[in-house]
Amino acid sequence: MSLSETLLPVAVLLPLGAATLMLALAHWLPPRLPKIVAIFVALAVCAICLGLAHASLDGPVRHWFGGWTPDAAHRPGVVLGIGFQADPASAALAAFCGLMFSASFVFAWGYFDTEHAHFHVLMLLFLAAMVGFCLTRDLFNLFVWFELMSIAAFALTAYPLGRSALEGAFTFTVTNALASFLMLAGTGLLYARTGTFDFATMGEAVARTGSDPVLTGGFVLVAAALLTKAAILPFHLWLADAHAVAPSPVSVIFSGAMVSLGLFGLAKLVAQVFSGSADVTGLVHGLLHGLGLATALVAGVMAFAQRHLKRLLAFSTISHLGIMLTALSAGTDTATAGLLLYILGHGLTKGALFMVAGTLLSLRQSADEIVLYGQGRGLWAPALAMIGGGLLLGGLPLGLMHGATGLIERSASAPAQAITTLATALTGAAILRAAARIFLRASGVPGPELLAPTEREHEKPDRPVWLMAFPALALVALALVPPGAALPFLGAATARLHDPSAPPLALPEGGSVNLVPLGLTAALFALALLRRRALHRPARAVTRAERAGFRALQALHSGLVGDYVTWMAVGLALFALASAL
Amino acid sequence: MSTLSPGALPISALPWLVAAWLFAVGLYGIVTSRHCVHLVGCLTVCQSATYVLLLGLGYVREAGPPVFYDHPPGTPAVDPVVQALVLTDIVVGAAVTALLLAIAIQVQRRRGTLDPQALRPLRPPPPSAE
Amino acid sequence: MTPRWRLLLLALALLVLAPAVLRVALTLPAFGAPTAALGQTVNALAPELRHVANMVAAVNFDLRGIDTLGEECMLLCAVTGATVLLRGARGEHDTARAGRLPGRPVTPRADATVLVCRIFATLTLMVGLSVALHGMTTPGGGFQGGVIAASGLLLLYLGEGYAGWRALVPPPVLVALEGGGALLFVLCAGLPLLAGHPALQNRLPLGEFRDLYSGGLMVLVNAAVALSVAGSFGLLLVEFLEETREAGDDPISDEEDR
Amino acid sequence: MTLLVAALLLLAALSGLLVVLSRDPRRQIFAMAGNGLVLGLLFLALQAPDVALSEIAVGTAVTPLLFLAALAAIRMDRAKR
Repeated sequence: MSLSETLLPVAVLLPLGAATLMLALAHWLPPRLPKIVAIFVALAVCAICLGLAHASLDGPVRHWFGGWTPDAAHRPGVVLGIGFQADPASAALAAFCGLMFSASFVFAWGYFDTEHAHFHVLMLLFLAAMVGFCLTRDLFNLFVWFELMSIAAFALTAYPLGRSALEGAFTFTVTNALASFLMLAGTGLLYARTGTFDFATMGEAVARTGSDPVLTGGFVLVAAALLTKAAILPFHLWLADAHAVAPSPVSVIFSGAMVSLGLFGLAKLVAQVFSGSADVTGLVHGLLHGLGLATALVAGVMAFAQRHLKRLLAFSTISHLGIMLTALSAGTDTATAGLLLYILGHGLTKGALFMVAGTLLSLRQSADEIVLYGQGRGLWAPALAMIGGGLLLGGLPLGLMHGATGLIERSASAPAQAITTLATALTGAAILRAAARIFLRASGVPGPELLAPTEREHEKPDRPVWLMAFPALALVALALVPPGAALPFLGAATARLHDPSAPPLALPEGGSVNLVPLGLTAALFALALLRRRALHRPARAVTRAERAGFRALQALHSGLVGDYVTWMAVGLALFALASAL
Repeated sequence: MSTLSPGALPISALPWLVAAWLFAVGLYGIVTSRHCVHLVGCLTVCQSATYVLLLGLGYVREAGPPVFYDHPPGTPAVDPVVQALVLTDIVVGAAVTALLLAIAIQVQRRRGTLDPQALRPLRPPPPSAE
Repeated sequence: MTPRWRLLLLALALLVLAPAVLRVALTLPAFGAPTAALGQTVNALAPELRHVANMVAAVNFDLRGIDTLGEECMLLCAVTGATVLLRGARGEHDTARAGRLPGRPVTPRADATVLVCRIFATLTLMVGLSVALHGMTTPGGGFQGGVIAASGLLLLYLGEGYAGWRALVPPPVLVALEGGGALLFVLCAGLPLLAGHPALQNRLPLGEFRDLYSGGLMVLVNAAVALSVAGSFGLLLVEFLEETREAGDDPISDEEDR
Repeated sequence: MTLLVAALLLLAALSGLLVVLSRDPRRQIFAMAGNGLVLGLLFLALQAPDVALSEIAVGTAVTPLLFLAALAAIRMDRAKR
């Protein structure tokens, strides 16, 4: 075995080993050690995966656990064991997860002082699950990491033990547990038909079978689970509650990496397993595209109407996930490349923004932009990170996200482009509005956001500001890297996601600078801050209508677990309808 | 689909329909539940649907268990792979149930109620903010 | 949404789903005649390749061992989460404290009860151990054995009462068992890498078919799972039973706690 | 399909319904233990003794016990209020 083949399982086993060791010794470890170990393990995982990404440029790196290679059974189409496979895209995403975790560990320094290593044990298991999710090439193994990711996330959400955190965690657990049952059932259906779990072998079987309700049903169940994780309308309702109430260092991971992994998993499955099924590709191009657009728009509007900073960011995450789903459903090579780049750019930016929210929760004891009005003075580093992040999300023509948007829009229709641009502008303007209120004392009468739910809470104070600000600024700086440098790698990554031996793709060098999103962001931002109390009758009527509209939308996101589960069933029904037509 | 006429429903589809039934019933329970602990119980019903489905998929008529202690290897046996998948999942399912129950206990302590209709993570702002 | 509307929406969704479910159910391979080749291949090959009689164990601990490691970690996550939730609210930041809560008023128990409970607890433990040990040859294995052994703890609780019980099963030991078992599994997976073999490769002598020791590395993995599951479920039971006691029942004296 | 498997499948469907319909959590525990037992027997009939063992240990013993403990804790909290 070559070095990279040996290192492939280490990327998962290292965090697992560190976590179990820390748990076994939790009672006797000095309190500082787990924090240091966790940072180094996350960095090591990042380094290993970067190495794997580099090595896989010469062809995919594979590792068969227990030595059960596909020919161990001496029967074609029967794969006895489980394989990991690093292609450039998967390995790069795993490395990205390692990076986000190390940033989050630095940010969380001092947050969980009193607890016995439990936080770090859970986080390391979480990291291992995400890396495994990226690297596996076995459907049931994918389910295992998906579920491990979910369970670690449940536990971490409830960790602060606050009222909201507990209720958010309850909703989160119920909806996502249901999603994992769906995924297990879907995996079972696909196994019953194809007789294998291995992606490549399953892909061949799917292409042989052709149109078949069992395969489509299996895909729908698995996709519904992944879309629940990726918070796509109407499966998205849990996210805003969970991300808003989880501890900030955990929210960084949730919004920055976990949710977009759901979409990456879906993209990988569509490319490697279901590319030969016309039914499935029809669903992807049709229903998923519509769902993506709807998600982007609804969540964008919801983000604009929030006052609780973390909830605002959570809705912005949903909105951007909708945009990513449109890229996924477009299915062209440039759009897929755009999707991969967007995951990175969005994750870095959103991670930084959640860190800013966490900083405010720690230093100013609130995350409500109206309560915090003018309280951010003197915190120049978080202000810088927040304004930078808001501009990036709002379409600043610099950095990874802009490059990604350029790639995605090449294969988007004009109405789709209009919707995604509007969604981008709404989320960007919402964040900038909050930043202006908190840090610059800019005012304007609050609009619909005044009615949004909020919570009085805080996070552990007395943590060094620079340890919280540095990772946020570093992530924003990384998101500002010019995308041109990454294009050759991205070309190889996109091509290999579909076919491990494909030649690298030549991606179009950065297109024209598109200033429309930024202009729209600025306009919405100005609109929010120039708002004055409605005095005249027509103005009042407009305000009332606006409030009624937003109230209806807020009512949809009721926070009641029964509602959320009902909407999940509706989502499944949508899939059933779309595949029957 | 020509096989969709109601009279021609083959009995061999029974396990799949039972699985779908269990899942639907569980969903109904979750949606109408007025007590979080009851809701968790309904969730376990949904989960049992996946077990029935998977084990049904591996069943082979007139075959023995995939344990060759009494029968020599080579005697017909059912699919061991789906059994392995379900086996571990049952244990994990119990642990997730425990996690949910722990959350429910704490919700009761913090809120004094366990009616899912009354639990929503973030509350509308206090009127004083106007 | 009012509950009525919600129910209506759910009914509508299920109604739409019903024909789709029916269609899938009717196109699936008929019950009792699966077409998947993997399972039958395992049945045909694994007895010879791994010298074990229980195919489920062969799949769980060897062929798809990394899945089992993942499931093991889920268990760890869920139990750790539940522990944090329950303990955090009791204000027990120190794990040691949960292990020694002296001064619990002991309800006097008849000697016969204590004896019967001790006997049954021992029996349960033995059954659990036996189920775990015979995992390679007969139905059973680390998962089931671990759960059974952990439920033996409950009988001890009935017999010994709270104080004696807490003294017998201190949570730090259970946590160490839980984490240590999983660590052993990770080592089983990782150590072959150092020798240049694939992770989890079964390099130990395979033993005799139908023997207690058969399956090589699988025996070790099975033991690791048994330890970890027993520790996890033991901890879960301890923490939940702790919740059923009044908080003010037994004020902890500081001297004893130190 | 043998009659036994069919009967157990229908019984499982019924006991699952009972779990959902027992709205009182304390009564639901008994329904749940019954459901676990039925499922265990069904798995045994489906030639899955390993899974049956696991389901009976977990479904009829450990899970109901956890529910009992949780309900006791909740009752105590309600009594305090």
